[in-house]
Amino acid sequence: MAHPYIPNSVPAVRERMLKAVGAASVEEFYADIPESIRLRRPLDLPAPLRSEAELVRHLDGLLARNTPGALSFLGAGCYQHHVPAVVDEVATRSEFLTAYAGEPYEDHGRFQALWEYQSLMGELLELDVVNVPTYDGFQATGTALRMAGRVTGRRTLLIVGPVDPDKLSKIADYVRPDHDVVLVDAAAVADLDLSADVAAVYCETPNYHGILDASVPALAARAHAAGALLVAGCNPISLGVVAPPSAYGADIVCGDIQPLGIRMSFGGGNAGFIATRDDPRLVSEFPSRLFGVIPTTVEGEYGFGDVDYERTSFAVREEGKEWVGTAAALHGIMAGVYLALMGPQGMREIGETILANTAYAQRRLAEIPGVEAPSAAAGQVSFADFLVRFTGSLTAAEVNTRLLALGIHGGKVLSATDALYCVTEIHTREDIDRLAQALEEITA
Amino acid sequence: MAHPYIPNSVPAVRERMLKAVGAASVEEFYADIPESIRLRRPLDLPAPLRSEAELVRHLDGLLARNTPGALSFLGAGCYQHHVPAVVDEVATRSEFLTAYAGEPYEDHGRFQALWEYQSLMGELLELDVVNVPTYDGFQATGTALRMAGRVTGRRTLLIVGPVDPDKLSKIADYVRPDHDVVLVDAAAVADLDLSADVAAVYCETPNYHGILDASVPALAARAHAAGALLVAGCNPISLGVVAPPSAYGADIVCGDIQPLGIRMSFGGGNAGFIATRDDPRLVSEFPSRLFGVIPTTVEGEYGFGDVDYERTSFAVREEGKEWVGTAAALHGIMAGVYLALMGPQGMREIGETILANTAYAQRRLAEIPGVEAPSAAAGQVSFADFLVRFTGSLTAAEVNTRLLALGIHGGKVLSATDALYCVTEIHTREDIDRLAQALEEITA
Amino acid sequence: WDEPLLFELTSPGERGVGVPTTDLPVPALPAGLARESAPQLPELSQLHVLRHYLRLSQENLGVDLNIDVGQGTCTMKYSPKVNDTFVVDQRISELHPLQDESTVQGVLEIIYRLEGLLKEISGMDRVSLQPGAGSAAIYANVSMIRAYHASRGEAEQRDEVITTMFSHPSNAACAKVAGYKVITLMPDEDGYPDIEALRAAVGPRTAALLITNPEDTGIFNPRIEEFVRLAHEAGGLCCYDQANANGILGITRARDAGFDLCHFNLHKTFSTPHACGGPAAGACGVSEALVPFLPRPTVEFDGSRYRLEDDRPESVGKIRPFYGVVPNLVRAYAWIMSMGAEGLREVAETAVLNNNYLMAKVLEIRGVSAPYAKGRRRVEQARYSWEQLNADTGIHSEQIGVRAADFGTHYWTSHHPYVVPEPMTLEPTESYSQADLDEYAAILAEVAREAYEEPEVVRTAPHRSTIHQLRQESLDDPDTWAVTWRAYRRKLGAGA
Amino acid sequence: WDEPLLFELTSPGERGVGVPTTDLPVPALPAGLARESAPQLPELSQLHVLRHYLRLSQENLGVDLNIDVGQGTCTMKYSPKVNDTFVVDQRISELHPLQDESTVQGVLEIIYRLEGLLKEISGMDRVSLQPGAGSAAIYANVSMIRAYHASRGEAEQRDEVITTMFSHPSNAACAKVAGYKVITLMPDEDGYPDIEALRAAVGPRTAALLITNPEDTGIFNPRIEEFVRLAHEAGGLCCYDQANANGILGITRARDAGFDLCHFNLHKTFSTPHACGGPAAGACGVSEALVPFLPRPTVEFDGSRYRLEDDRPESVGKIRPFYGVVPNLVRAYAWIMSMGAEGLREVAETAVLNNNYLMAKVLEIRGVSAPYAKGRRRVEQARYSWEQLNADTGIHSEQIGVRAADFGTHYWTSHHPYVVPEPMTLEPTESYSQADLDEYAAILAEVAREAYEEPEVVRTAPHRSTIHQLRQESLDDPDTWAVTWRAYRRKLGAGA
Repeated sequence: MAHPYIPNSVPAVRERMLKAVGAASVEEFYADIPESIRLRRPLDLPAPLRSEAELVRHLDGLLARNTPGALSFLGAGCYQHHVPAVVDEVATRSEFLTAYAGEPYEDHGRFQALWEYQSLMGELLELDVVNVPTYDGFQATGTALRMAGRVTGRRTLLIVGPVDPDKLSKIADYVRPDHDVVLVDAAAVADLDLSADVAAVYCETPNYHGILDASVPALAARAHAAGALLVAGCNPISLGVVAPPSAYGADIVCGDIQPLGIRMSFGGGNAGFIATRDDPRLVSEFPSRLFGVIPTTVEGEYGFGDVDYERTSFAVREEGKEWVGTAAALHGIMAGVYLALMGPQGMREIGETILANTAYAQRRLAEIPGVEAPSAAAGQVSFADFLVRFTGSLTAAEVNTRLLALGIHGGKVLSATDALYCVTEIHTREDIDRLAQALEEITA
Repeated sequence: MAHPYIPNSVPAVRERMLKAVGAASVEEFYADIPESIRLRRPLDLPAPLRSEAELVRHLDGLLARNTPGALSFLGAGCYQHHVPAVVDEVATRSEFLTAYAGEPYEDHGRFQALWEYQSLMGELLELDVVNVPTYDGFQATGTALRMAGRVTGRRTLLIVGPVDPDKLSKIADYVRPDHDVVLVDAAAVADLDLSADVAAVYCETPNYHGILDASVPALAARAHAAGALLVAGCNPISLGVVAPPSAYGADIVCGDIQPLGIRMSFGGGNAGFIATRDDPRLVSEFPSRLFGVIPTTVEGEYGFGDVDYERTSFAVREEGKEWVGTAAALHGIMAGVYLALMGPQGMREIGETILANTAYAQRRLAEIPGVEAPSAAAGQVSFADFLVRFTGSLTAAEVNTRLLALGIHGGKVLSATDALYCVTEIHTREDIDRLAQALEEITA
Repeated sequence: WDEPLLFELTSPGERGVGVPTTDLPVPALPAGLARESAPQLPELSQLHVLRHYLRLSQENLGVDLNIDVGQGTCTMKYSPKVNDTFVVDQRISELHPLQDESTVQGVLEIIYRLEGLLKEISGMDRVSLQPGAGSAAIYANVSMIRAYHASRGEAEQRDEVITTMFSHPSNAACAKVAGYKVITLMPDEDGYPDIEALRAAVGPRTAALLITNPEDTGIFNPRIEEFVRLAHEAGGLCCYDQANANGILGITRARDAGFDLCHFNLHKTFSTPHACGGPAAGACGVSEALVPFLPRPTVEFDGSRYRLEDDRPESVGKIRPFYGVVPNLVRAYAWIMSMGAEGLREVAETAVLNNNYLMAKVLEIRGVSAPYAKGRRRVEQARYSWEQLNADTGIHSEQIGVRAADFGTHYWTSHHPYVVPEPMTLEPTESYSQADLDEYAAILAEVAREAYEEPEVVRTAPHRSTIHQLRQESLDDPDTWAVTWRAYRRKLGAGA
Repeated sequence: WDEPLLFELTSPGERGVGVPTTDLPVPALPAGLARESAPQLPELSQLHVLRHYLRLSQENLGVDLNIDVGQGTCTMKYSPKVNDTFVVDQRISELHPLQDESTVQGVLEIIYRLEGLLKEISGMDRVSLQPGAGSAAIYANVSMIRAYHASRGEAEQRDEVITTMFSHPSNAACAKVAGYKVITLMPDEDGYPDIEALRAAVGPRTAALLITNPEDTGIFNPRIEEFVRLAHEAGGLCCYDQANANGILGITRARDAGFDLCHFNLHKTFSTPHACGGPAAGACGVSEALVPFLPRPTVEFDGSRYRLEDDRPESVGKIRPFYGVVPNLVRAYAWIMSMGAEGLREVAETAVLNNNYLMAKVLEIRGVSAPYAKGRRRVEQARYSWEQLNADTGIHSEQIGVRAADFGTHYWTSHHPYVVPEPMTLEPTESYSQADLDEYAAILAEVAREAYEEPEVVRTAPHRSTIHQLRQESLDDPDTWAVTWRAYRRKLGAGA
């Protein structure tokens, strides 16, 4: 019986084709594979689900053991935002979903959509060069730091905390042979003597704790004075209201575009961006593909191609900058659709709503005895993520367990007392009040 | 603030356009609408959900009050079958979903897809003429009977029961001015004197009770002998194994294509088909559009257009055959995709699986004390739908209430004792056993 | 692409999808009911079926792809993608209509709420959402009219229905199916329905007046109240075909002009997608006197639970299976909720502005005119005439339309008979931008220029379509028409 | 279509989607952190954004639309639509990765089961599914190799990695990033990796051998066991790049040849869609000795509950955020489950049959050859050379490819440097039919004919693409390259 996914599994067709190539059986094609490494038994796998109906039923049984949709205050690097239906519509178009690299002619659409993504991010970041997305923000950060290292020829990377420990783990692994990583507090940077070996100062706005740190804008001058670059992370969805790092002198800006219209998917919705000024010294250090717009032989027509291809490992293998490969292009197209839908007005509104919700949530929770909002208490403004401290008898993890029983996901637990909560534009005032009431009950 | 669905709601644009047409305000365009009928207040509607996120949340709240997915034995005119993902993929393509009638050139794809649907149904039904779908099987039946009436010029319509009372209601309303409807049992037909006023004998295979009635094939000869037409309903998904009505002499075949890859959608998934031999006397009585394949000025190229357009109300208003309008074209395209995926092998397999499951379910349920399967007991073969009789203390409706508490939808209640259950290819043996066990418990 | 026919792609032995098979015994079928040979369906792998239909889809346009202002009377507006997401949701798509009411409260609530919204929008007392489309709703209304007169013992006496030439042909055709004689009023010289003709037509045999307003010409009948009064005085009912409601949402309502019944096309005014010609959805609004005759069931709410009420003894019965094209009811509900009163009025005003803007642009083109009501505005659509261009060049309106396909768009002429010679009906709705309207008018202007300067280009169009000019003759000849591949093989196929 | 740039379609004041606004006070931002002017994003209505991207999509191909056998090494196979339905399901798409484990048992089970399937398919002891794609998996493997040697105190000593020229460039590049010197073995005259060169290269500085097999030429290295033995004898690890596994599923496994590590590209062999270049997914398989170094967390099962284990002290740590590209893990799981052992073998055998069939067809074309291993079969892909055609006509392989676009398809040459002159790499996979392969070969034959008979047609191609020939020069010049619209406006735009 032919398999629906394998047209030429029809026995008569196989025979016909074998005959056409003069082979007695497919074994002939494997002549180069020595007997000693041949697997002479069937793979030990579960019996196949041959009908689509059975497959759907099997998967449905597994998916039924997942529970989405509860009221959730989780963020910490993966954000729940409303994804406009048009983003999904474009992302699921066969033409985009099943294409690959292609060439500029028959896959013109993909080149244009990705170049437009770069351009939209460029407007948001106020920078002229944005890459075709890399895997995720962790990778983007690792690469941005390595780029700074190559530009400066220096070894030390100064990471201004707080930074997600998982991201730090990735950075440490990724830069290990060439760089030393030093983690410092934002507050401590002012006192630090930036030695001549500092390649980059890395900071985030908002940072891991959601804080828009007032001390960040001054970092660029300090870094530049020491001959280092300022590498800045940011959450792109904040940029309708928050200044892009380029505005305060960042040399390389990086982060993750998951918030821009890409679903959380249990952490599968990431894609990393890296952006710089249009300075050949920086541009030539990108490992990623950079699509450029170019004229064609017909006046007024636009085409697209790779900028400075000779940078890449595709062109020169290990002599290229790091490596380039399949990464997260479709997420770039999706983020492009998102930004096109939002426009300047939408980005401003969403930024304001999130800022207002974050402030309200901290205010509201801090009213509860035994609950504190330390950043807000310190006069700091947070965006989406914010710190909550439980000073009563329950640990943050215990609070979460009790919240879950009420159908609420509490924040990411950072320590016995602290957790990182998150609100976005999808949270209503009533949602936040519901959390507050639950916490009042729990901590009472 | 501009509405995302109304580009020209931007105030500056409106002003510019008003100026371009020399109008002071949109009021001028309404000059012909007398003041006496103007609504000089805003409509009293709920406040709009201006953001997509709020709209989604509102609808999600409503949809959360629906419970799909329980084990269900409901059929009776709306069938749960597996819908291949490719059917949905094609059905949700913007190009098909948002197009309308179009013309043969710029909307060639739609014409071809619908002609192919007609052709696929033609193979299944072994008939040369199949319409672009009408609304549903009820409408198709009403029209098929009216066609028979016009062909014969006679008044009486002999309906061989059992027939869905809702369908009978539709037929009665639809043929009222021109026809008298007489409902008879299949068994009774043999004894009936078919008078000279009979326009059509109408029968169904399988019928409302799911029965493949052995007496049906003989009806054609009796009808034809009396100068009447045999109008036959059938469930198209049975036709991989069950003979098409054309094989036993039906003149007009009709029914609903919902089983062919169209989701139930609370009864919104219908579309009606009507098919005949390629006899101009019959063809000229179709009210629906009939697409035909035709050559173009380029050798070997196919185009499509309307066959015998002058039949239709589009062409000659009330002088046409009944009427034609927007009906259910996309459901036709979907059924076409379904049949193309299934092929002869798939249609045979699904027919066999349903026959086997229906027989097993009757056998299994009839083992339970107080539960009978009267059709099976009478030696009749059923397809998908089948009768179940509860002879114990509980009514069929009470049984359903108790099944629901166990997460099972019982069949459609027909009377205090009888219900119409249904199984398809999606039911496993274990599903049927689970029903049986539940009924054992309930009726014990 | 120039995608072959599905049947030409068959490769014996391939299959597109696996089906559950069973070890259970398959019962033998009664004599004569067993299929003897397999249906000659094509055999293709899944990718090949998909590719075929994806390519066909790319050979099609739609609201989303082109500037779809040319299908006048069809109200081609944007169908928001978000509303599609609700109906592919299993909590709609996988509901069986006979499920226990306790498990479908959400969908019943949506139907109930949508009825409420449409009651306010039309001013009527109840609304049935059962009809499958606009013409089905017209038929349902006619059936209710028949039941109403029958309930008063006037079924025999009242056997005439009056409609107008610029109302949709289904008004005439449905009335005929329901057993009525049809009287069609022609327009007066200004394009308004002729009130003198109405006066002559009404009488004791009048069952109803079925009328569209604005008519398909985009002209609003300003004497509509008098039309209604004349029909009422004769004892007839008045039924409002609101297919063209898009330009008057929140401006004027069926109730305000005294109608007894009305219908909406949810796939037009209320944005559900046209789906290549359905599934659509129709809504019948009626005044109190007609409520007993509404199709069954209705959805009722007792303050805590929604339920289906089937016990309606005077009802005309079922218009279609179950309760209507539910997915489109959900979409229409969502659309209205995303609009609100202010939004609906903005829709109407923008649609009307767009139409009058486009009309001004189109009337600048050589050879085109907008017959009737000279110098007056239109509501949301307009019927134009290429009569002058035809007189000058011999090119017909249909040919202009075919040539427009080369520019990635199209238009529709009008229903038959062509009262307006060489017609073209445009309806830009609120969905298209000023730039779209400018571009569309520019395409028409270019084709008109060609008609005057290079008529062969127009006459031999299309040049950039999937296919070339059709040989239509064979469609009306029983010896050559081919509605299926079977018929084609038999009649025309060289052993294909 | 020739769709304009998004930025050219802007219409100030329009917007594409509404956003929740709030009455709550918006806090003031710290000095220097408030944005001073709105980003210059385009402003379009929803329909116009949608139309733009739908038209762009129609200017693109993909596995579903064309005979996508020309992207050799990429394993362009059918991605079943049903598998997409699982990942748009909210029970995957709306899961937060930090949700309590009790609420995500289903997805954890899928990851755990997929690991089990890939363990059997590769023969390895554990598999990490965290890497975002193939190259990321290569990097993860190199990082584990580094950690392994470091754990044995040999980090300093072992600073060389050996790979082959016909292995993917990321093997070389990732090793370099991880701090290794790279030694690249060239093919011997039969196209097999040169074993003498390997003998010369291995030694106490060898950290690992990174090797693809079959290589990108489609040639399987029959001495692979000896390669592994030589590396092992020198104390190095052996890491198998299984990007080209599609033709050998169930035939031979990484474990069977003695490898310590391997990786799969789930978007190649296991059918997850290529998505214009990702998101993809990578899987790293390792033998017992390498298990401690796997990225954290792993998914563990205690017989009743699945959980994430983050406490892995020797782990290389995080390779990416959270747990991998979960949607693609779900798709790959579903695909394998729809295949089973027999199906996977059928995939491999059919892919190899298709490749050898296509090769026979292609080699009939004038001007093309398949260098190396003359007369021997290939596995699932083949690298061809148009060297003869180029010598005869001056036409380059790239030009043949561009002309193929006019026939609705395309192909890829090879990675740089072009060891095979004028290369073309074809990999038909199991997804395409005999008729597809015939058609594809016919297109190449036609273009080759043109190259010989009407070379200008090829030289000036494309003729039927969205756009015409590109002026590539500007892409390498900092004064003219334009990665964004901002840059374009500044450098080249006439005040655009």
